[in-house]
Amino acid sequence: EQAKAQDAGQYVPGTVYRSGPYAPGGIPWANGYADYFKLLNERDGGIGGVPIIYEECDTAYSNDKGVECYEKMKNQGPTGASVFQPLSTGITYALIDRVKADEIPMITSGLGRADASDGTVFPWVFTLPVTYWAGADAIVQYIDQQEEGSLDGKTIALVYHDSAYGKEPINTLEYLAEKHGFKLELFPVAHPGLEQKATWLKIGRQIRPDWTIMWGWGVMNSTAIKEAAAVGYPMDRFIGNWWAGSEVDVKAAGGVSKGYLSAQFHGAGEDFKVLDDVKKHLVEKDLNAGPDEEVGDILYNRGLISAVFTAEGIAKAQEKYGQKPLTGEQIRWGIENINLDEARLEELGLTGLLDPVKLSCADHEGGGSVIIQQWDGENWKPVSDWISPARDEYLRDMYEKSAADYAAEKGIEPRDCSKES
Amino acid sequence: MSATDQDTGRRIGDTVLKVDNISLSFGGVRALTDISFTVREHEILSIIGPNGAGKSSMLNVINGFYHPQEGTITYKGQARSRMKPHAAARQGIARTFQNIALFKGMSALDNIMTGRNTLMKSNFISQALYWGLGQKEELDHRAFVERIVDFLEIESIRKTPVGRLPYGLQKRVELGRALAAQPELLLLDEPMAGMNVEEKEDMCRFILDVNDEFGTTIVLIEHDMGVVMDISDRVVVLDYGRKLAEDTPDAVRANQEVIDAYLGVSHDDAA
Amino acid sequence: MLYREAGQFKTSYAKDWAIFPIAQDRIVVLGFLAIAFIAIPVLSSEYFLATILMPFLVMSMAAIGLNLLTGYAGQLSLGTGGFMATGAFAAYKLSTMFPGMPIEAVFLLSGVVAAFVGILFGIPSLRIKGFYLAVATLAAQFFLLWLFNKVGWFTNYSTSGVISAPPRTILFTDIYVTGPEASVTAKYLFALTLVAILALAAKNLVRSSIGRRWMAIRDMDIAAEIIGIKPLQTKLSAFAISSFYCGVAGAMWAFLYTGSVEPLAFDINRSFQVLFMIIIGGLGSILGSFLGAGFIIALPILLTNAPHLLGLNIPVDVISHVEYMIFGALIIFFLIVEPHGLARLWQILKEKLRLWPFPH
Amino acid sequence: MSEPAVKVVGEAPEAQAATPILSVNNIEVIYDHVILVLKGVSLQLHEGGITALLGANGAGKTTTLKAISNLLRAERGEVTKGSIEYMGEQVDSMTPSDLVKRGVIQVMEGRHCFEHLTVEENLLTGAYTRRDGSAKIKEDLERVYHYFPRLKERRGSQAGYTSGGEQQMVAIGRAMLARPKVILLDEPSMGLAPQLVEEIFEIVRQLNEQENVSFILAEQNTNVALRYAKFGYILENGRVVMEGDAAKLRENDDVQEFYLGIAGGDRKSFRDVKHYRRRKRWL
Amino acid sequence: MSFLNAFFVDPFVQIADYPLFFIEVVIGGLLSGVMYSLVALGFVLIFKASGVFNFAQGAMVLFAALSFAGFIEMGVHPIFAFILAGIVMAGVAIAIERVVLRSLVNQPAIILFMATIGITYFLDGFGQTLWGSDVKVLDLGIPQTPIDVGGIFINQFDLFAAAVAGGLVLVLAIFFQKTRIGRALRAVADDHQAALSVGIPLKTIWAIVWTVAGLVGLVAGAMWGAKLGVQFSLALVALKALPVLILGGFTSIPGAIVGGLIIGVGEKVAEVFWGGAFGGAIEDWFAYMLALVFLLFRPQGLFGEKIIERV
Ligand SMILES: Nc1ncnc2c1ncn2[C@@H]1O[C@H](COP(=O)(O)OP(=O)(O)OP(=O)(O)O)[C@@H](O)[C@H]1O
Ligand SMILES: Nc1ncnc2c1ncn2[C@@H]1O[C@H](COP(=O)(O)OP(=O)(O)OP(=O)(O)O)[C@@H](O)[C@H]1O
Ligand SMILES: CC(C)C[C@H](N)C(=O)O
Ligand SMILES: [Mg+2]
Ligand SMILES: [Mg+2]
Repeated sequence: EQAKAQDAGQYVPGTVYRSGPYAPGGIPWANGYADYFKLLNERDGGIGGVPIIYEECDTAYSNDKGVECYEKMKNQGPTGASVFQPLSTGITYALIDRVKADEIPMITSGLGRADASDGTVFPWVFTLPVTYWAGADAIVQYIDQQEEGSLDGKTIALVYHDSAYGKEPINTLEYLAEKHGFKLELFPVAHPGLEQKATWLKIGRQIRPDWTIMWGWGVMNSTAIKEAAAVGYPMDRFIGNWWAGSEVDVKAAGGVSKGYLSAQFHGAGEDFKVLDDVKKHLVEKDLNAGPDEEVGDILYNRGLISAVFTAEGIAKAQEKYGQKPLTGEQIRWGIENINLDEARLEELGLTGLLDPVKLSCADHEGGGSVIIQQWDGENWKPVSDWISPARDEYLRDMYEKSAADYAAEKGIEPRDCSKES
Repeated sequence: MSATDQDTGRRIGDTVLKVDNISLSFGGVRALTDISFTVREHEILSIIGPNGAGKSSMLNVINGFYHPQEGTITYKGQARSRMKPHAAARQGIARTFQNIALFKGMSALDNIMTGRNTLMKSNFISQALYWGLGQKEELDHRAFVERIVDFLEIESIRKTPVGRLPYGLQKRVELGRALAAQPELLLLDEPMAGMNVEEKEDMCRFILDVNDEFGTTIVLIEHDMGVVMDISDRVVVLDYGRKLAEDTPDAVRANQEVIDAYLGVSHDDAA
Repeated sequence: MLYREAGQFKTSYAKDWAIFPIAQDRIVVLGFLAIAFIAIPVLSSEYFLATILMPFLVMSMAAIGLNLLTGYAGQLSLGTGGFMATGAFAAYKLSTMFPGMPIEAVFLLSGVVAAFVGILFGIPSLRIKGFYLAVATLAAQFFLLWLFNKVGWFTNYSTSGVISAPPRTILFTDIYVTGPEASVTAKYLFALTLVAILALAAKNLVRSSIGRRWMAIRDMDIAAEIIGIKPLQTKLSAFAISSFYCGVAGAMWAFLYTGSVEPLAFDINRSFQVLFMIIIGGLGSILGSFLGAGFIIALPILLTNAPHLLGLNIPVDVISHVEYMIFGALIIFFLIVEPHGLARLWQILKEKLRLWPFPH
Repeated sequence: MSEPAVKVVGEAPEAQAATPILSVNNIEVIYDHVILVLKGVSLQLHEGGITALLGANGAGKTTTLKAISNLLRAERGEVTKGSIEYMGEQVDSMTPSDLVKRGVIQVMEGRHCFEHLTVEENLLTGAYTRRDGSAKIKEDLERVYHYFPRLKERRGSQAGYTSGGEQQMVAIGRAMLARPKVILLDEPSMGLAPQLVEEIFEIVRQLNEQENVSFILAEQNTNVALRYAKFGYILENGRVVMEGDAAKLRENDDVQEFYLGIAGGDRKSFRDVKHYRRRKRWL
Repeated sequence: MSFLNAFFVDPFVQIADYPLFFIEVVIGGLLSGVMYSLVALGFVLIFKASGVFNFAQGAMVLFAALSFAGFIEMGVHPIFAFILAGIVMAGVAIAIERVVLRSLVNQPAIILFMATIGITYFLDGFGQTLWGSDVKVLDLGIPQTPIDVGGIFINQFDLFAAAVAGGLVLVLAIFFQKTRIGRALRAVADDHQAALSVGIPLKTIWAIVWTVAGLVGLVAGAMWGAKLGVQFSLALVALKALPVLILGGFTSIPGAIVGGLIIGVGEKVAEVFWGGAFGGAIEDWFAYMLALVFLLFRPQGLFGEKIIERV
């Protein structure tokens, strides 16, 4: 690593998992994440002329390995690690204190703790473009549309990975159940989720909820889909969140998964400009990290988008601090001022792949939106427009309240955003 | 020659242990049928009999490891039909085993120290700190155990893991462990099996010494007639769970039934 | 330096039964302590402290705990993770319910809580033995984890079920040892002190009567009972004390190492990990617990970084797969070389050293 | 290491007829890489011979036998010097099972029955390497029962629950079922009732005479051993200190003193042996 | 109060109200139980035959499945792929005997157990290095859809699995009936050294047993793989087999089946009807608690060999 330390460049750590029980989901994400930085280096020679030094460390989706990777990489490169994106809510929790102490920003795109969207309490954590809470809200909005606006008396089941991750949406859903008057049934699934027969017998044969939402990951997803089919539960009323809606999940489950729905915060497929570039600059030169046909897969795209956020943060920061390797502290400012509007998305070739996002000192989520897609046996097809979660209505309040509690427990003095430049 | 006319200070007192109509069976196997005999204070009583006669089982009954279906054991005046082995130990009954039952993972010394566990009272805190009573106790008992070590002439192998010791020495260590408890009643199950004459002589010496120095009562199972006849005061003969005889060595030796059932003809030169 | 006890006469049993009867050993140990307490904090990098030494210390503590139970008392247990979790959550509850309570007390008390839980799950050991018991202790493992995961009370009703250490200082000082403000060095030294003291205590236990009772039960429970050792008491005391250590280890994990945990951190793999440590390190050996922890914790990290250090550029997945293979191979290798663990290897080395230069 | 001068009583084994079926040449055995146990042991067994291996506890008898039957490895012991030949072949190249096939079987010290198997199953395991059909095996089984009627009574019960002596019988019977040429008997008399001891040695004699089975007996019961053996070796901590005709050995004074417990012709009582030592230590 | 109600009243009320559903749950339990048994069988084989608690069974299941699926991906016809995978497993078994067991003869059970853990790591790594960590879809052409038997849904796939397991047990039973081998196996389990001394060739015996265990693993892997897709997580099914194992007894082949069924039904019924009272996801610990309860009455498991206590 000494060698690397010399040549100037922006060091970007990749805490990914290509091994362990969750590797099947971790790998495509990691490939997308890696490819985007390679693309930047190949196509534009880095960001603002500063080449990107991208290095991976395998966390195997385990918290302590994650911490170890973090500690190992945080001081690498000329200016230290620029941004961490631990692909795990568990690791996120383990790092929250540390990134604060080490002054390194952490992006948790579509994962992590939702209340971290409150930038006043969590200056170093970013949840763009959507949190699990927002996701849950969007899914219910979709269901509400399908039910012509009357969820009253309906039953919605939540099947969730019984961990920090899976529990995230619960309080939101409870709130909404209250509000819409539907009945919420909870079904925790113990890690790793190989065995769900009981759960699905109950759902499919006894409770027969009108809709079922899933917060799953890894083998749990395909198992759930199979068992759902085995008890004859209708796929088109079964909605997974974005970690339970990738090709791996539906393919592993086989034919029965036709009609299965899932919520995404980005588009699927490969007809996006940025992916053309990937093909042109990487695939054709055989520089891409994974198999060629993977480009355009849900998780690949998500990895790539997550990389976009990192890159965009760095680019923004360069506008203020100059085109050189930057410190985490400076990049934090950059991310906080990300503004991916239509124009910028166009510029980056992301149109259609991602909905606009704009962050601020207080809002670290940036108002991304969610789209529901359906598996038709070959591909994911959008079945809704971009749904924007009801943040102003209540989510922000929930964030701030929860964040305030956290601040109290930790003795954190929330910063005053009016004073921030 | 029998032991009653011995010149040592040893007095054969009255009954310490009384075995009444003990019957024990395992599923089909009748190990003991209606056995009765008594053990007197300070005496050396031998139990002999063919293999599978029920000798070891008898000892197991006495120290509460086997629970007889019928009969009672009266030890120091109080009768019982069943008790927990560790309770028996606390009442002063110690024993050695036919198939050596040492604690293989520990040194000879530690094995013998375990023999004193019933006498050690300090709590685990003071042991953890190795301070106060904990330490004192350790050292006192160590001192006592050293006497046994020295008595059994096993100084040289104090610290050797018993697993590595040859059979004969293991037997000796086991005796040491039993002695460490300063028992009133000592049950020995074939202590001399697998020893050569010289070693047997030593072992006899130890047993006799224990018996007349500490006045320990001894119940001995042994197949070497030479030994049995020489050192025991009385002999009980079992045969397939039944009692054939209970008498002095000489009488037993003379008893035709016993000869047929057990001794065979050539026992004299067998010793 | 030659390794001989020649010329060192033990004039009293007290001396003979000192932990390290041979002078050379004493020196070595003191040397180690000096390094651990002074040299390392000064010299070593934050990464080394935070990600190798901390888990090493924590797991050593757990390993000692399990070694008392399995290595000394012969009760195979796979509930370690559960007992660690108990310690962790107890520590969290204690320190949040009684903010005034000094952190030292929090650690010890959480150990005590774990001890009681340990006793509870130790009861079956009376009837159940060997691998059956091992798998039975898994009941503890799974139940406890489920409990902490389910019952909001343990996490003060945090939605995520993740607990994180409140900032606390050492008694009579304002040095933070937990929470974000705590410096790695402070944490390290604190952990080291805990481990050093408790390791010593463990050593004392196993070489005095209670330890001998455990080993007796381990080596031959029937004979043990017949010579007057009460199985119930002995086994439960083993479970209690062992769980105490595991509990403290758990608290250390949550408060000193990761700083925040969800129950998953103590899942069954943790239990197995600790078991590996004591087997590789040496059953029935306190030293072995450390060696084992070192082997199981440090080795994988070393393996992961090896290619990096060698300047090779191997994709991470290959690395971690190969790491698995090498790790497994090494375990087997060491078992074949010395089934009784690294500690025994060390012993044999010493014996050879004693005989040196003669072969036998 | 220097071979200690072996005191030979009677003619040396070489002088005996034929070439040895089994010969151990100056072997050295080490346990756990450090514990040196055999320091150059040599002995021969002749076709149809019965050789007694005598010696105090820890002398190395068991170790010697295990070295021959190749069971040492399982105890982390190894032959570091010397060689062992069975019918001209190096033993160390064979597995124990090869040896059994070739006719060398050991009856281990301390019985080692398969406690979960019934007595009969235990016996049958002895026939594992045989290929001469179940009929023959059945025959031999009956033969064993004929020798040990007690076993027939207990045939159905798990070996783990049989008495010490019964287990000893099982161990010996098990070996007999392998129809071996050479049996290595480790302390066969241990824990057996006197008349049974005699019986067992009678069996040894019969097997030896009728079926020409050769034996090495590691024995503590020197008296009996020497009565049945034809030749004897005496081991003292890892070395052969004396060897010669059984008959001659029995005459030998030291042997009488230390191994037969006979002083000045007649047996001294166990009660008053070494009284002086007792006095000495208890004053 | 509400808890007591949810615990003592509701479940029974439900069962009474929807007997059909209850039956359905029981059947579901039986079927998943069989799947556990498939894995447990491998454990039993090896334990019975060598007294080794083979922690690597899970890894072997994974490795076998990976090879199987891998060969298929290479375009080999499933039948041949299966045979090839079988050969691979035999190779693994022999390698294990050569490298590991042979050198650890006569060592305490716990040491051999640890060795199998080493094997586990190695196989996990090796398998993924060879075949990669992504999910391999394994389609045995067995319909996944349920069939409706008088209002009760039964998953055809599970039925098929059950049939396979049944057949397997039969085959194994016969294999062990060949008394000479069977007896030798049990002898080895009791006392390695004694087994050696009577001429039982440990090496061959072990090679055989591990091969068979490997094949059982292959079958289990194929079934589970077809169910979940072949991926690392397959190795974790071993955890589901453990309670089955203790409950049935480490040494009993029928025990593995019966244990599986009991655990299966037990945990499903508990989860479905009592899960609510506890807030769900009680399956895992319930399985172990159930096994524990059985052990308290039979410390050697339902069908295990009696533990002999003698002095
Ligand atoms: N726990 C047990 N279960 C079943 N049978 C038993 C048990 N213990 C002893 N037996 C049987 O009871 C009989 C007597 O056994 P015991 O060990 O007392 O004989 P012994 O007199 O000691 O013989 P030996 O001199 O050979 O030791 C034997 O037939 C034995 O098989
Ligand atoms: N597995 C082992 N590991 C270490 N040392 C051993 C081992 N087995 C035996 N020894 C040592 O080897 C020496 C000889 O043992 P061996 O058992 O051969 O003696 P022996 O003549 O058979 O004694 P006995 O008559 O008591 O059986 C003993 O001193 C013993 O300590
Ligand atoms: C991060 C994603 C891979 C989903 C994962 N289960 C989590 O922790 O949120
Ligand atoms: Mg007996
Ligand atoms: Mg011997």
